[in-house]
Amino acid sequence: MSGSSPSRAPRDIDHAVVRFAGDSGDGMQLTGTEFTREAAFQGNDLATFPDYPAEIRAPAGTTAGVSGYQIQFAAHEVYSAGDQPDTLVAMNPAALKVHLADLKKGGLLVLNEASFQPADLTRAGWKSNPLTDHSLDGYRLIQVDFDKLVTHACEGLPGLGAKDVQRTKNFFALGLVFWLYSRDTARQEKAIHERFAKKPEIGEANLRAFKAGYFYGETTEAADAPWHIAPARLSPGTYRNVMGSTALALGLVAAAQKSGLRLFFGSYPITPASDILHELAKHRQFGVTTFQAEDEIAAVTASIGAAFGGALGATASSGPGIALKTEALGLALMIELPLVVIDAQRGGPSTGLPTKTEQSDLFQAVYGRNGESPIPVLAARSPADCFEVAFEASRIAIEYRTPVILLSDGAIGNGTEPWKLPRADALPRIDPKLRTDPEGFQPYSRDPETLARPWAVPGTKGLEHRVGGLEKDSLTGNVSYDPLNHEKMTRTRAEKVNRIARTYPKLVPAGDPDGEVGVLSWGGTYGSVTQAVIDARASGIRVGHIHLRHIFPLPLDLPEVLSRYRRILLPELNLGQLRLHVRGQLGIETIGLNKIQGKPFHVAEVRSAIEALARSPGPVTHKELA
Amino acid sequence: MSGSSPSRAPRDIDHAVVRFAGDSGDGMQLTGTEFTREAAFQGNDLATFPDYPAEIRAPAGTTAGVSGYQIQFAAHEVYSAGDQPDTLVAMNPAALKVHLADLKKGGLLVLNEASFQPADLTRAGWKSNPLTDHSLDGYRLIQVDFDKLVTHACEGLPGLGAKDVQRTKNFFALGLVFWLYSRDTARQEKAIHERFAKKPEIGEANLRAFKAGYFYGETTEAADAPWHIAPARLSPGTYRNVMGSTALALGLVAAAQKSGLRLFFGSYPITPASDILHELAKHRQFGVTTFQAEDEIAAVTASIGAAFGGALGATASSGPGIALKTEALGLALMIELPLVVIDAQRGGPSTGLPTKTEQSDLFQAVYGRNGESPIPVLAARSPADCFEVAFEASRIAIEYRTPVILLSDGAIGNGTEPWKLPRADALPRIDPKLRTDPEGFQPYSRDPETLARPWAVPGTKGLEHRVGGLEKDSLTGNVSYDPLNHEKMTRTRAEKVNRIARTYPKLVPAGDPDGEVGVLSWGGTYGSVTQAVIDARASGIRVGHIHLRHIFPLPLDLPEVLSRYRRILLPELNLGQLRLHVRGQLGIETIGLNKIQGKPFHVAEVRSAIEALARSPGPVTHKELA
Amino acid sequence: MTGKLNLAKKDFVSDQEVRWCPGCADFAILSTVQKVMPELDVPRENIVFVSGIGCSSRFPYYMNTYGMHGIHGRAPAIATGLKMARPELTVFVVTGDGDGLSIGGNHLIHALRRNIDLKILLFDNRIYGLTKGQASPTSELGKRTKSSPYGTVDRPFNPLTIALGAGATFVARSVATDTAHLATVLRRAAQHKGAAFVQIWQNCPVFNDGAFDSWAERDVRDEALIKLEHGKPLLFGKAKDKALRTGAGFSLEVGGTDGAVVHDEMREDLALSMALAALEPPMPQPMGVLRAVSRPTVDALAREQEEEAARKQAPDLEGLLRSGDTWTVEAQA
Amino acid sequence: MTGKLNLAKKDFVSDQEVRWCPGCADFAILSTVQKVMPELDVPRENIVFVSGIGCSSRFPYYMNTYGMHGIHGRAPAIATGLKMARPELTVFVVTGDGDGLSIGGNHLIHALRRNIDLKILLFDNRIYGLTKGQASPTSELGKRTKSSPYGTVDRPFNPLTIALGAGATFVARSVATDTAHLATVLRRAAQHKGAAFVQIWQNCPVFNDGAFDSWAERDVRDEALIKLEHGKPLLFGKAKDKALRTGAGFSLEVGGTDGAVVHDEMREDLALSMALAALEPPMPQPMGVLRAVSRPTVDALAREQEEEAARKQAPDLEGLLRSGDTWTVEAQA
Ligand SMILES: Cc1ncc(C[n+]2csc(CCOP(=O)(O)OP(=O)(O)O)c2C)c(N)n1
Ligand SMILES: Cc1ncc(C[n+]2csc(CCOP(=O)(O)OP(=O)(O)O)c2C)c(N)n1
Ligand code: SF4
Ligand code: SF4
Ligand SMILES: [Mg+2]
Ligand SMILES: [Mg+2]
Repeated sequence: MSGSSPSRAPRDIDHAVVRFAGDSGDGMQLTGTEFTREAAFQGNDLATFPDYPAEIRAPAGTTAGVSGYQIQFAAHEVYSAGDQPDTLVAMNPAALKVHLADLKKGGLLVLNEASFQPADLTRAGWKSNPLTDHSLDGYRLIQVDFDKLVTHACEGLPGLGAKDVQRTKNFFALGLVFWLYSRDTARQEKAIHERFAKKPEIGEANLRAFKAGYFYGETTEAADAPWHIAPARLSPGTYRNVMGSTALALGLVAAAQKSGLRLFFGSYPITPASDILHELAKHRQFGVTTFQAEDEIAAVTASIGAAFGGALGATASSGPGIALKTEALGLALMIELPLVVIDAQRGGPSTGLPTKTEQSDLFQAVYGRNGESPIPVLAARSPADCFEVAFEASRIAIEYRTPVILLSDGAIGNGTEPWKLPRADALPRIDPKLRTDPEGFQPYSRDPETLARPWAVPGTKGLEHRVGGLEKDSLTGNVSYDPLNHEKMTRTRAEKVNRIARTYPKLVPAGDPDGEVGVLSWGGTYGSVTQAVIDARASGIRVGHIHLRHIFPLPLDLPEVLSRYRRILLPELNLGQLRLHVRGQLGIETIGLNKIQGKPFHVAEVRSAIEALARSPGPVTHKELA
Repeated sequence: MSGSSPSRAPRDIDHAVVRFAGDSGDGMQLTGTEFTREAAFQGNDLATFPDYPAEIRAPAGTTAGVSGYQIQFAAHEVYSAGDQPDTLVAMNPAALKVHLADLKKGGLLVLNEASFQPADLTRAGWKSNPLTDHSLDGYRLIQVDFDKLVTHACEGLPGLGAKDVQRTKNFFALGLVFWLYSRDTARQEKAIHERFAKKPEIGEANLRAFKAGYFYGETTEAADAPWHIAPARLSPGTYRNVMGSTALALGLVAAAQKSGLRLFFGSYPITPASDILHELAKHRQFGVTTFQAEDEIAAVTASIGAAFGGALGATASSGPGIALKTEALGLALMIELPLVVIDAQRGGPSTGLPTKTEQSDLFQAVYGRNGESPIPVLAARSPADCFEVAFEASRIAIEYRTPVILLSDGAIGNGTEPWKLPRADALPRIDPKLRTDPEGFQPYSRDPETLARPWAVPGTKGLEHRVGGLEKDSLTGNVSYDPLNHEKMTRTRAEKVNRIARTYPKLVPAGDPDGEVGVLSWGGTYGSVTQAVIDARASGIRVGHIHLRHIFPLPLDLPEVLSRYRRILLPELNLGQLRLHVRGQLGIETIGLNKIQGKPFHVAEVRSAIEALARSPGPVTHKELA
Repeated sequence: MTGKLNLAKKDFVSDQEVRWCPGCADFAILSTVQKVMPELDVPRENIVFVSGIGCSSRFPYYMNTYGMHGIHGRAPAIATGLKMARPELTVFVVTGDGDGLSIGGNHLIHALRRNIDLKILLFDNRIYGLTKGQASPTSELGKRTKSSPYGTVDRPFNPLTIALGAGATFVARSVATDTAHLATVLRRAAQHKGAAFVQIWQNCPVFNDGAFDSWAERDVRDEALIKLEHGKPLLFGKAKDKALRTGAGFSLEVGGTDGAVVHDEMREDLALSMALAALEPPMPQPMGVLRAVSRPTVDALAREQEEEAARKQAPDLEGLLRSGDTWTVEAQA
Repeated sequence: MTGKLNLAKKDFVSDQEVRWCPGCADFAILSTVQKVMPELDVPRENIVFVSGIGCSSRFPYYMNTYGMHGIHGRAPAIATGLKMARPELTVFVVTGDGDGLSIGGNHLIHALRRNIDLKILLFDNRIYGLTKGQASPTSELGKRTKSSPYGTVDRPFNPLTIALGAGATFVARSVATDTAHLATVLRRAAQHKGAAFVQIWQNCPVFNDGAFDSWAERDVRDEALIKLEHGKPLLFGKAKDKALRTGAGFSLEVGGTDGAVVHDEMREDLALSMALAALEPPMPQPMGVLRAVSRPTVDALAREQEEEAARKQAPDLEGLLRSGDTWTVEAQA
């Protein structure tokens, strides 16, 4: 077998979806990340979707322990990690069991033959061997004995046990997929060296496995590979591939820096929010204090204490932890101090599906508190968008002296995409307008425009005052049980939050500005909906896409914009929470597309819904698409 | 001055509103309660509204420390404690300061002259003396030196200090008001004896003060008193004057008894929910375990543990405490066990106005949880209604294996009204259908009608199983991460709760079954709205009243019933929570009447709104009445 | 097989696949608990395992008894409600150092204070396992974890002093690697009437491997640990040649075996148990039962009040409804 | 007037009317705190009082400093955030036996474990005042209250053993009726660098009148209490003729003054402080400072890490955004 023959010269394709799947111990997340970095360097646009099991390491070889990582990369703009993979790498029978159904018909399947022993098959729940029982008919197969090949590759390497050698299998798979998509190996080889700099013998073994995989590709006849995907025409600038959780953290740091405040982040670990804490904990030099509290209540109340001290207070959790914070959010809105609360949503209710994604905390965010307690709610739409939304949430919190809830989710937080980096000095300054002048100071006087109250921080002479959760006098802030004062304050707090909507930019639908169907979306469905609208327009439907960053208060121009479409489709990963919210707030009828499976929408699911609505002649009713 | 002259024979009137107001140390709640008992014995229908200060005992003589108690009693049916008092007893200048504005023009004011010393006036915030500065023009005045008269009355009584004597002033006031409304003194005298049986000298002093007050009435020329209010034509039966909190407790006990279950009530004290705990703690012999937990989270989770053990689990709190319980409610709905959660609403948000009433926890009850977490929500409308609603909430919880939220509020919980006692043996039995048969047992199989799962209790051989907050397999209840199973379970939990609406009785509007205006109400506004609708109909308006006991799911016939009225008025003690809920759930437009002052509606406020709507010709819009 | 019921270890193995990482010390604890259970001679259906959230809190799924996998930190409260409602059940709580001492610390100390009859097993791996490796309240000062890349700044709890300080009537420590010792301690805890608190050192090979090696490993443990035996002098060392003695100014010091303090689990005052509990390296750390005193349990006291109340006044719903001042309105002609 | 700042008691009196019941011991504590404040010589604007909810938690309104009346039980957590964000401030926490030991117990023990530099004053009236008289975690066993008409069934906490068990570096007790002693203890707490825990017995004349009379009243207290003085033998009694001595099997016993144990607040091990803390009637109960040891505070350590990080790498937002693998897309022709 010689070098690549002319018949094997890469074929140009414009995008691909690859999924790596294996045991949680198999290093699939690392493999995916490495592949992603190279795609980014090659200038592809891309989006990723990691899919962890709930167990740290469920028994090896069981379906419970399967970990997956999907990437879509393309020569054009990419909005989601893709529906069905074109290529599925399955490191063992359990991974095959879990993911096979998703593979595109005719797609490429890369399997480790060695792992299909009877015991493995039983552990994975296969009744018979899929390699021989025609389960795989209709797919293209690359079936290799990974175990043997990595053993060969590492032969003669000193200081390595058999276990170490077998641990390199993921790099074998990576090499093979590099070849399939004709990726540049030089950068990756360097990266392997660097990653294992402290354990050079392990580095060398992985390198050899990686090369063995690559060479295996070159020598195999399977498939019509290799393919080539040209760089996307991204807008000029410097990029970085960013995880949503990282971008959230950086957005908070940037907002603190641009407002000249300390950042205090009180948090308690919970999937999928913990990574925000991990990221922020690294950046102490920015005046960032991270505090791993004893629980979520301590986390949020410590952040409130810090805000009283003049810091930008922030906290993050997921649904169950946010539930615990709700009492304290009432305090924050009563004492009117800046606080950013990130809810990284996951499958609910209760412990639910902790490692899966969902959009089912909207009700909790908007309505989930005792008393009349309006809190602005924003939602991030994608990993890179997290930066901007965190910055915007901080701005609102600081300028309006209010807690703000930012909804993210598991898919956004763990997902990645190329982020065109803003220039730090081009980011807008946020003026915290700290009060220092004792002259005429009243703790609850208000800015006539924003209705914000003065932020007077301990250490400032002459502004000593007391705040608390009892209703306060509308000027002095002293405790007040006066009935009319309570009505006034309740309405003022509501009005203050409503005024935030005045600062929103105009809503501009993507796609058609009016037409048959308007698709209204929020949060992480952005990607699938964007692509679905592009596809549907390509097939001749007049459809626009309105994506909400601001969930509460809703944009003032939303009713007008929605009225331009004959009917409104509202896809959500829940049973219709924004649908009810929009109807309740605005009296607007929409049609829901709802999925509650712990997974993002497929583009195709949204597209068919658009098509169905564009076709259907019936009257507009408020319902869920059957 | 001789005995009563003919000119002073009691005049018949058909109802009266009396308010007692004084320092928190003055015993106004006791005075009110005593007067109420006598009104009940005399066969009047009645309703009461106690109004506590937030402080235990604020500095004597300040407005912060004023405590009030209002009663409406009548020869006809009574639905609220009344808008403006006909008679106001003000024990000191602070009480006068706080309550004067409420007194009906021309109403009767009973004052303790002795308490209007300059220092008292200053402490109460009077700039000048209201007794002399014409502040009281337009009211009829009975101005007496209570201090002197009780001193005289108690003269010669052994074993009494001056302080003890002064403490009898409230009984003086009581005696005077007894005379004003020509109440029977015999029963009251006996009651005083019994109450102070352990301290007869104090009893004697109070008795003398009481009599002195009564006689003072006889000898004074003021007002056109005495009045007489005949018994109301109540439906035959045995009655008891009951506080809302007591009725809630008894409803729980009755439901447990009728289902043959133990009652486990885990709670943490908070105003105005604590009295439920206090009441239940007395009834140990009914297999009632009360558990004062370390916090609200322990309270609810202990109740969940008890439910797992086969008890009817229950807990109660107010807004801030319910907020803390929300995470645990997710667990309860996931493991599908019976749990009754009482939210005694108070002024919010945060600590808010703890001793005041409000209806602002509807959002929290219906929407305030992470994930898709439907929980049925009921609301009590009055003190006596609490019994039925608690019984009904328990029935739903047991039959559907679900947490149920019951909304009460401060005014209902502390208020009283005559309760026509049900016969214990006539109360319906609740069948908990405990599972005992191991044959074919599946922890998450479902009753085809209710979708309830089996309740299999530890101690039952062969039914050993594990439950938890992770998503569960739709049959075995084992942990399941399967995407389609999650969708199925999410929809099943929603459907189960929706089916509860099938068991509701038909909605029957009070007043006109169709017409100009339909008034939709829920919870504690029931009384004011009922009276307002009666009054409005009397003035010729065609108006009906639809009161909701079931807040979620909403009654299936609600849209049809509402459609019979030209416009719907929705009065609420919040900024429009049911309004948004009804619009969001049903797309129905209503017009809000909103008050957020920690106080119930006046009948007149509701009546004017009905009149305004009946008159206004404009189109129906979803808004708040300006 | 043991006891009248003839139960065996396998009777306590559920049909659920055990999902811990390979090498996790939780396996050893599970197996030891399953081995000890038959000895209690309690019917399976009368046993309940309640847990919070964490790797350790998966425990109930693997026990073929009744069980509840609760929410994070709340297991002692859930179990308290269960036990008060059903005092006849045998209730175990399984929790972790995060679950039991971080978010759930308050419920834990209140359960101990109340002396509710629960057996509380705290699997202490000094790390958050399930959420992948953050510091826990028992992580040593300066520990670098995902959430503390510069090292933790907060000093750890000593679970034993917390438990004793809260008034626990039974406090013990064992380690997953010494299953024989663990079995003994579990047996003692199960026999105790009241709240029994057992700290179990448990290695997490994935996120905190070797956390206990420096003292709990076979080759060092004789010198680094002191096994407590009721009524016996406090000796340790391979040759049992070292002892704890009363030192200057009311303290425990290490010395020769003469004058060794004699261990007494049943002492009412806390002085000795607390002094032992507080020992940390380089002093030998106590293993075994530090305290075991007898006090009425809250579940029993509450049930007694109830029975007493019922004796005084039989439950009568009709009477209850009609209590207080009532009056009757007659049907009118 | 005291100190360089020439502050006086009246400078610490706010304009808010004090709203406790007549006769409430909270007045005495307030007055004592206001009296001690000037001695600290800290500018008013650098002082913050943080509280939870309860009668006692009204405290901040009455202090003319910065203050926050928080939510029930969370004051230690609020104050922790404040102090970590602003280590230069002097932060007091005021809490009650319900606020601090029931709902807030966990935050309290974690604040103590972390050694965050807060002065935590627990007003212990052994009852829930604000909610009108339910049992608290320090109410004595069998107490009849609104929530326990048959008497409580749960044994109370000893706040001192809890605090010591949690690792508190400063633990003390005083009583509102002995304001001179209280002032001394408050001064000591304020001077301590780290988490200072002070239990203050406080009579609630409305709901729990006389709770401490049997030992804290003037006529009995010399016999029933033992005032601790660092470096002095542990003597008590009117004539100082009784002492605490080392008893059999490592315990404290009452005896004559010879061989009295000498009090040492600064002992690293817990044996003595814990043995003292655990003393309950009929043994004399300790008053004063049980423990005062020096440890780095979490606020200082965190701030050091930050400064260290900034020294190593100056904060550079542009650099932060651009960290990791970046690539550049050129404008296309
Ligand atoms: C309310 C809430 N907060 C946070 C979490 C996330 N969480 C799950 S387990 C855990 C800590 C586990 O640590 P530990 O108790 O030590 O158990 P281990 O996994 O080490 O056995 C955390 C923080 C959660 N599930 N719920
Ligand atoms: C979340 C929450 N739960 C309950 C309450 C009600 N509550 C207010 S103060 C208090 C207890 C007060 O007792 P303690 O801390 O001893 O203070 P004291 O009034 O005795 O000074 C309770 C239960 C509340 N405000 N918030
Ligand atoms: S993460 Fe650690 S504690 Fe959790 S299962 Fe794995 S090894 Fe055990
Ligand atoms: S209730 Fe008790 S603690 Fe509260 S203010 Fe009154 S006397 Fe003081
Ligand atoms: Mg752990
Ligand atoms: Mg108290």
